[in-house]
Amino acid sequence: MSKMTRRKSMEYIKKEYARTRTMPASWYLNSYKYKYNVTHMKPFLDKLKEGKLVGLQCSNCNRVSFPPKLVCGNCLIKPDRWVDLRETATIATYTITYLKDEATGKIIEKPIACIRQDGCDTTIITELAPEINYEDAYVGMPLKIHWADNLEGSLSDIKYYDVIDDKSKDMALREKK
Amino acid sequence: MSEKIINITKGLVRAEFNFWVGLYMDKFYDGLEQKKIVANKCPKCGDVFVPPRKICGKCNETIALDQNWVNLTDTGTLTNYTITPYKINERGSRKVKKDQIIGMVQIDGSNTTIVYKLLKIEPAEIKTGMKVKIEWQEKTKGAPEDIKGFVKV
Amino acid sequence: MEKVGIVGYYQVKLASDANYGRYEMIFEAVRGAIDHAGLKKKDITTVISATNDYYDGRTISNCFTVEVGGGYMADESKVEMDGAHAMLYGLMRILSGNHKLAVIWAGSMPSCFPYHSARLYETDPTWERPSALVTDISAGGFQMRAYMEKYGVSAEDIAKVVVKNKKNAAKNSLALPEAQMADITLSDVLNSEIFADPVTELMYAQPCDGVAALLLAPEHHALKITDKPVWITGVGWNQDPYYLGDRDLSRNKSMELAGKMAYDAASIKDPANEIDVAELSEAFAHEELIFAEALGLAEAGKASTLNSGIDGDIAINPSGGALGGNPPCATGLIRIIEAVKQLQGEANGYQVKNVKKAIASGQIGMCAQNNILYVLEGGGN
Amino acid sequence: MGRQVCVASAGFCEHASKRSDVNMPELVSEAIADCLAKVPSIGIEDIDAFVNGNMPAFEGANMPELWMTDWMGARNKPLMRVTTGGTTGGSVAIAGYYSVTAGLPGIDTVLAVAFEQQSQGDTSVGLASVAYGEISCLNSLGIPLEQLSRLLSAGAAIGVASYQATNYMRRSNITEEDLARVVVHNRHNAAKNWYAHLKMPNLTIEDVLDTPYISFPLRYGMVCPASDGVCAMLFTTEEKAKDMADIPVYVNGVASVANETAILGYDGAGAGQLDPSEQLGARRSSELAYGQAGISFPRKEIDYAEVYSPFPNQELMWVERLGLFEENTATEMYKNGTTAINGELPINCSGGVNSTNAIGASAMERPAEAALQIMGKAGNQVPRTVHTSLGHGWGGALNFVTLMVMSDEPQRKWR
Repeated sequence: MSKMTRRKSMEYIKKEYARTRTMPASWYLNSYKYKYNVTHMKPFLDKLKEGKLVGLQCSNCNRVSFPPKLVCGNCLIKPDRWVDLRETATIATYTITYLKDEATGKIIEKPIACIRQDGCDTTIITELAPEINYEDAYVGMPLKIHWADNLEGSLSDIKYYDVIDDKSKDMALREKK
Repeated sequence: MSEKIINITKGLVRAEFNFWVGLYMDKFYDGLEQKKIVANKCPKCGDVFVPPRKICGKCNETIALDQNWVNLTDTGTLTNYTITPYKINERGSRKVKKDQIIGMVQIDGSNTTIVYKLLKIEPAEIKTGMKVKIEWQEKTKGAPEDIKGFVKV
Repeated sequence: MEKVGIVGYYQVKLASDANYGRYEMIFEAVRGAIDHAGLKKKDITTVISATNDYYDGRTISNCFTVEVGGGYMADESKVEMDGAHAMLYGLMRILSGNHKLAVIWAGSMPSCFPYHSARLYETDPTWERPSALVTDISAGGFQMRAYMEKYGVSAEDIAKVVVKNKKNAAKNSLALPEAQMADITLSDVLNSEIFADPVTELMYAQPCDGVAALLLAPEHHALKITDKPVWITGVGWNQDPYYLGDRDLSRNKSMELAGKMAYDAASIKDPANEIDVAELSEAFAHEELIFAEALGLAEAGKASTLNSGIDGDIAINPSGGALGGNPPCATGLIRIIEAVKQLQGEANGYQVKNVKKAIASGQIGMCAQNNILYVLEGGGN
Repeated sequence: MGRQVCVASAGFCEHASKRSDVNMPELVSEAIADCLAKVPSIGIEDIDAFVNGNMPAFEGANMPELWMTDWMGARNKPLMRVTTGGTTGGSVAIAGYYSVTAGLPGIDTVLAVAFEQQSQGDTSVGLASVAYGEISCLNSLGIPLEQLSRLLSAGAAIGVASYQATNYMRRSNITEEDLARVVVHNRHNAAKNWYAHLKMPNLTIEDVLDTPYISFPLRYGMVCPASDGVCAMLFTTEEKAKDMADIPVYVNGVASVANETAILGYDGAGAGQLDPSEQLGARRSSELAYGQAGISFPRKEIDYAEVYSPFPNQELMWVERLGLFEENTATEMYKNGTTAINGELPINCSGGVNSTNAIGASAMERPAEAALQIMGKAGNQVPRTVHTSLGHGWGGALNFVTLMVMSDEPQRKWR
């Protein structure tokens, strides 16, 4: 699939403009702070430590968020009902970025996936099992959690996601294509 | 709910910018490099701008790039000043021990003011309306810093 | 101009370093305003916010606030100025007839960003910004000196404004705790440290954390929501040129023109007698005097002689004004909310008697370069 | 009830990757001059109010409208600033519409200006800082920074559109060749438009497919450029527009519905959009805008559309989501020439965002071009008479949409 070629620039009708001097300026984001209320995350992280998954459900519209949301945008209230979630998930979307490695100058592929935990209505970015070739990934691919060896009550407890075997006729058709 | 938990994280990155000054300002900075004040003049109302501008805001008149240029002297009048211990840069602000004296100076022959430090002067001596003169940086490079500040004539 | 009503409002208590998350604070304000009016999320048709990318430390500062600000599936937009300007856009949207409930929210958290640097980013990057001498601090100093020298006003006259506002703020439970000074004296103000001579530290409105929200509805709809809506009868906004040398700093022409526009719309001929309360957002104490003169509440150079206390001839900033807490972006909106409280008779502790007409203003830029003024009436007081 | 609003004129400056000869205000003044040159009967002093906007963090200047007051001709005039990221231009145009329709005393003619001079900024840090806070919150919840920085690098490269492309390609079974065809369509159109940036009259599908991936499934050749540019639009009342322009363009419907964010939720929470190519916000916006304009069959009633598509998959997606074509048929329409300049429903004859992208201005260039097509003054004019056209904008974390429907006839009065 990935047909890498050397061609990088494309010709177009260029216009030339006089070059004037420039004045430098910077925006120092490192003198900024970001504040978050994560009180609602506490029960969720505590459960992760026990190896369990929970989502926060809005009692008005029943949508479940994982990780929990402070406010349900649909109803403008704070969701307050915890529901158990299964360990299975599906790929919601993914992409592969191609970045130049500063040191070697080689192009490296860096995949990113967003998954949707079964039984919830939100997506989150995550890591897939290292043996998965992203070029075989597809939207809707079924997954299962691979827990970390030591649970410490943070999102890193979900080490990555393993693929569940989903061989079926339509999938076979897809592979042929 | 029990005790609130507030997470505070710090930013890490920095964005760099390089502002094109444009042809009008470029000509002005060329002048500064040679320790000269180059201004331009609105052909309609006759106002003289330091630094030069493309458009006169008063008459909405576009001033052509190739004409209406005037050379001004390096003397001017102090129209306003303030003394502040605060030093501000793009990273943050802090209080410094030595107060800085900042003045608005109208270069003779111009209708605008420029803001620079007043040097070698005691706060008690300063009066608005007094005559001041540019103190040039020894090495100029075509930037606002070429003018070190203003001194009393 | 058709009538548009203010039907609900909410302001988070100001704090210099609030124990709040950003989204939590916005949610509290918006939810508070909706509850205050007794409405639901589905009633919201449009949301206008006022934040600033450089204040929030992120590009598209309204990108992630859609859900907490009530904007989900609503017609949403952001005004990158003061909250009072956001209300202007909300007002336009209501007047268009396309919308029947507008949520306006505004605010920021200066405890999280270098405020003066963010203001420095406003200056001309090709000329003034590299040397960083034109700043919000030095501009305030220039402005006060220009005003004092032109009209022969003394520093004591300006310190009196600080004393009045800080004492007023002490009665306002939502004001910044550090700015609530019931026992402040003239000499405290004059002897506080130099900020930008002749401005002293106490003459400057300290930026602080805060968010405010407000609801607008067209006339027929407003009457269904509340029995004492406050009507917007006039609005004017205007902008001065940028370079300080192009302006006469001793007066504020943009406020004069904004005032004229708003007064014309509200058919106010004699502002000094017709207006009962003025809530003006002053970044410095002297700006209150300059604004009062620009708005025709006093003759040029004579604003310091006004009796502008809560029981005075015309109450200016009975809530304490911006000197009682100045959350960037929210200040103007809070001024409007305070004026609404006065008209509805709900300003507990600092209520002015018999208020029929009130004005409220918002500003942005160095030396209040862009100003907006509202004339508010009604409220059933 | 609001007044009828017309677009009297629209103007641009020349777009290029580096407008190094001018500073920001000077660039803005060029577009304003072009805009006013098309309405010779009025001058800058006849404008009652201004609306202004850009994407400030891309340019390192906070509230640049304060600085450029004089260059815009806005000295001692009412001015409002609206910024909403990628949709800034569209939001500014909509704010211009609302300023006129509100009927505030003395505000009849409003000039809306949107601009961007990206060459002086740091677009990648600017884009990354959109989500910087959310990323650091996720990091504090335990996701390693290395993984998050990949998310940022994808974001910085081409926004969040590559995720959207994955989803869209899965849904509609299109190939990369279909994407390349859209690119060729746009760049050929751009070659005929005077102010456009990437003018490639001889581009072929093979050329596009011969470039490396930037972010799967998007290739280097498919991605929009970063331009410096300005767009200005003049809004006024029906009566005044009739004096100013030969063919006044009536603005009949506007909408800018916001959705939950995609890919990243606020505060480290889950993101609400499950499928970023679903675009509920766009669907709701088109319902609203078409409703206001009295359009029941967009496919039949709209003659010309300018959609905001930095990436080709988006162009295909938007025309479907906005109801211009049935789902999964857009590719076919590009193949059979329906969307070409002499086709049944020409799309992006200006070259679109894919050829010219001054981010803050782009979303305004769409309604501006759509209006000029009705007036018959566009850079790459459709030969057939255009009666009703559409200008669209997109931005944020795939969650903002702006829409403006215009026509040569006034709004139906049933509303």
